[in-house]
Amino acid sequence: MSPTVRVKTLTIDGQAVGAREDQTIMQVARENNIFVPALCAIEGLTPVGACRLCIVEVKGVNKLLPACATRIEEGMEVTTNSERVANYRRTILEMLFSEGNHICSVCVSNGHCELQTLAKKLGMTHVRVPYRSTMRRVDASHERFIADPNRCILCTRCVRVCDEIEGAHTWDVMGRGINSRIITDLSQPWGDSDSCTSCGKCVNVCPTGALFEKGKAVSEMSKRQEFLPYLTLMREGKK
Amino acid sequence: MWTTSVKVSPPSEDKRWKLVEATMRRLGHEPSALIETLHTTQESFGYLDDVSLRYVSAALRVPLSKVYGVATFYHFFNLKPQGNHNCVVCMGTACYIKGAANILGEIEKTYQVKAGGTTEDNELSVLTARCLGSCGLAPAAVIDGEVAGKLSPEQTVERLEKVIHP
Amino acid sequence: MSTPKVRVATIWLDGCSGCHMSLLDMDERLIELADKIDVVYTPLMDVKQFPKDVDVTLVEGAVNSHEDYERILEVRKNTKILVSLGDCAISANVPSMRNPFGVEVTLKRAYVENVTLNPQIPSKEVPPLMPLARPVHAVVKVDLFVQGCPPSADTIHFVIAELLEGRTPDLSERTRFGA
Amino acid sequence: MIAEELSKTAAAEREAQAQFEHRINVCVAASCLSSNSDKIKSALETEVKKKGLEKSCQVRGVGCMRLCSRGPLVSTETQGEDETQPASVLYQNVTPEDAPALVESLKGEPVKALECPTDTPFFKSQVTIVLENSGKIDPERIEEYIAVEGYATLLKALTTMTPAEVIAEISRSGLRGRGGAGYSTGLKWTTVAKANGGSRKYVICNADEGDPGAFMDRSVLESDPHRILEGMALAAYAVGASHGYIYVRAEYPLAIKRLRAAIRQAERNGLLGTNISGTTFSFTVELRLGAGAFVCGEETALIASIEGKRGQPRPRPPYPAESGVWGCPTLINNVETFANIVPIIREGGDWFAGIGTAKSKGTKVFALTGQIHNTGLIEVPMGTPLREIVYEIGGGIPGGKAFKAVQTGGPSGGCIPAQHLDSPVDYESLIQLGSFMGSGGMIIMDETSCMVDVATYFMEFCMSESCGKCVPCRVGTAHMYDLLQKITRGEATMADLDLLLEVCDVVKNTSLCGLGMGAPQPIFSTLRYFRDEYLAHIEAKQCPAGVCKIHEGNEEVIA
Repeated sequence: MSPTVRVKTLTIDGQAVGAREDQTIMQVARENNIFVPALCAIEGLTPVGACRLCIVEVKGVNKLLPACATRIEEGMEVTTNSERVANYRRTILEMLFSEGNHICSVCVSNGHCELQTLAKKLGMTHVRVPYRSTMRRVDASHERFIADPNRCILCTRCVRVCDEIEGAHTWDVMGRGINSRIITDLSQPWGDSDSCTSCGKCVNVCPTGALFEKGKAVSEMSKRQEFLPYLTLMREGKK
Repeated sequence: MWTTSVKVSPPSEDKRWKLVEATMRRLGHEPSALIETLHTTQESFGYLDDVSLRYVSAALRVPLSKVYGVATFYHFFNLKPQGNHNCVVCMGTACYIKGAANILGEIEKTYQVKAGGTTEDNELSVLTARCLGSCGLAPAAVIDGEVAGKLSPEQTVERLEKVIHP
Repeated sequence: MSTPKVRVATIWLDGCSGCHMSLLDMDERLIELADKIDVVYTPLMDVKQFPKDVDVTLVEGAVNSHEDYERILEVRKNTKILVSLGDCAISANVPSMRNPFGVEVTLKRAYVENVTLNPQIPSKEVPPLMPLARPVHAVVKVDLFVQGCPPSADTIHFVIAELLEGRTPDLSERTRFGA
Repeated sequence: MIAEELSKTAAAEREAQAQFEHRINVCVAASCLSSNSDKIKSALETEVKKKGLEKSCQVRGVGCMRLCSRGPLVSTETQGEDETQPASVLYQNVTPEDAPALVESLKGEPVKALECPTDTPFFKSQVTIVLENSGKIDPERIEEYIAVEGYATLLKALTTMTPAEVIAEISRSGLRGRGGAGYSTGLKWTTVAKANGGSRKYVICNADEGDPGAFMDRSVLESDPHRILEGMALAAYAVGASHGYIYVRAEYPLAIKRLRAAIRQAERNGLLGTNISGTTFSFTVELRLGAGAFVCGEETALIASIEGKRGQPRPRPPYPAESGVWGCPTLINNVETFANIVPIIREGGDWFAGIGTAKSKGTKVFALTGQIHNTGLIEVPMGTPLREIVYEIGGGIPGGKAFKAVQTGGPSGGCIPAQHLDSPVDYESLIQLGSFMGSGGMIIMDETSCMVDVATYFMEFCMSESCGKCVPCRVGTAHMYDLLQKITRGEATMADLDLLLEVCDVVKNTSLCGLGMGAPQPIFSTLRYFRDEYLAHIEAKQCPAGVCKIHEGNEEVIA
């Protein structure tokens, strides 16, 4: 931290908190044990504000702001859990469930999945919008890992960790809109990728069972994400 | 740290690569030149194949997946060769409310091809445009580069027949 | 005379019967419940016609075939509180895994490609499939959703007990998809 | 080029033009060009040569003459004291075969059969500021632009005004962004001017006009490209930028060609480049081609695209004014906004503020299309009632059909029904009516349009243009489209309509950028004014306009 960074005060859900001026609402909320849901944001990677689950209300601002990508300001009054926002978050989760083919009961990540956990935590009991039932091919060409795009929620954590931490940029997103999907290199089988270092970081930051290790059966795939904060500090030359 | 400036050679002797190289040179071989380079490549070769994408990726030092992501994000870029003839149906609002959907439907039915695709015999590529700016001629289509206006579905197919089976 | 018992039914659409097994796992608690409820229809007993004026129906399974579809319409008509029991009823779960492939491919895989003896797609007795396997609430209105694959016996017991008390069970801490 | 040289060039060009007794102007903007106006031009040139009139009659291409539905348009101008000749005659629906008759008419009576009256409301009710040179000058020759005082305003500002004075004039004018939401241009410039960008700031012209049914920016670029360059240079001087980009759609090849030529000409004449007019001000402009992504009209997506990336927006703040292209402070305005800059600096902010309404100043260019007699480009003062635009300027609905709605604001806009035709066209009024100014598409619909079908059309657009980054827009637009299709097929229930509205609410309030936030707008506005049409599809299983193909559904939710 540079010595010129100043401290600002704000309230989150009525609680007065102090924070460094360069922090985001999400960082400050988490430091103060205030839960803000998120699927694309993860400590150590650049926030993109894509999943919209971390939207919060800020007094005096008429649109909802993503906590992951919004810097705090002096005197900000943040509400993280209004009824309105809770309803929006549930519908967004329903959209995610409807977009892919998420069959928790047969998933390697059952019980360790961030999407599943949030659905429970935010009270999403069922999906009201029609399931889209799209056909997506599983890629099992890599010697150690499998990519099942049916379970991908396009959070782009894999893309960012591969680019920002590993420096390989094997992953990216192709297409756009409802036809977007994650790819390796020129949309070729993962196992044929020249750039992939098989480091496995993408697998471990993936919030669902979209990327997993070979040989894992239902419920066996839990992810290890502890490495990320340390590597981030290394990258920034702070360790 | 230093960056080496190893020159990446074009994939073949084809003279059209000179045009692609010129665009990259004009923009200093910066990664940001990607879209402009893809434009020149498509203009020169008609579409973007894996060979071109790999070359552009290497020459501009942009990761392969990023090149592919960009090439598939923008609908202007084709990753497949186009048919011998093409028909662009304008789907701008003015054309739409004057029946552009019926024109497209008739073409799709007659030639068994979906918008964005090419017929099996490679004779016709059917495309849609957001607006040709020929709203005064609505509904309009461009057949092999010639704008045709105030079309009916039947007339459109007639015109296409004249081009495909002269 | 005691107060009339609550009329409860269970039906089994396209599911693995796991939810019904879980129901039976309530063991001796079933006996206690028998004082308060009348089980008027269930695949576990021999009743042909779904009765009228059912208070609570627990549905296991997705709406997959035309028969499922006709049955759930009938059930809804005659039920006050309709409960989607388990992930198949709620999300179409495993039965929905055939959706991306379409009916034809699915039947071919099941009855032709994976069969060595007299492979053929049945035209009688097996109810025809609908284009998509769907959750129950995509077809009729559902009043309560009990997640789980299957929901545990405790969860099911809790649901019934709460309903008997006239309360809407709060399941947020008790179960989830895939539980 | 310094001011003195500029006036010399202007005088020389005017003198050269005065040598010709007659001028024949052929519209070579996109719409007329697509009806072969280039062939008309060469036919006229051949005819003039054949008659040996090269010395007295000039044939030239000019920009858009606005009444596109009567195109190709040709005008003749005659100088001199001959009172029997009208000074200028406009001809409509001209073909190359008409060339001999037109050339012949220069010496006698106008060709009655082709004459297009110009004393009609279409021309008389318009006020041209943005389009003042459109259809009057050859867009491919900088000399013609200079002859109508082009670049004189820039040189005057560089030598007699401070950057702060330029911004003050823009602020005083009350000009608001013409690309959509109508943010104050003066305020935007002030923010960029104040931003601490070291030595690097950028000015970007957003020419990624993508609304289906809108072609105003295209016409301006094709008809008067130097106007945009001069406006950008004034902006760059005002905010302290030295580099500019024009982000233009690759689908506009003619506009690109003319912009490229204009930049080259301006550079050659020292009107762009280093030390313009001998001052310390330097400004270069580069073109960047869009590649068919509507979302790139959004500022942060446009910046990503200029940087060679997928055109996906990012959360704001920080706004481009603080951190834009390459992380530098960046001013982004659209084509029409830049086209207003020169007249404001030339005539003064107060003059501009005298036109329009209290909150919406100046004029607005619209692309008037659809079921209307006079299709084309119109420029009217802000506050002009819709009725005047539809029935006087537009000439009403053809075929004795009844007016149903006017659509403005593109895919984020709405449909305004007959009962609101007396509303003035300005930013606030349109929003109040559930629509949006947008970039200026104005599509007239009659009784043959089904409003549910129209909403479905726009939703298909939003779905396929969604960048896919944020969940509500990526998935929500697909669900909205599916639900609308279900309605148009006659398979929906009232529960589907409720679900549709709920999805709309989430997409509007939680999407990352304006594309998603605005996507439900066509549904909201058509439901507000044409709810009966939705109900007819859902309950009676009928499409009142007879557009939708109703399938008898046999499955219903029993709720």
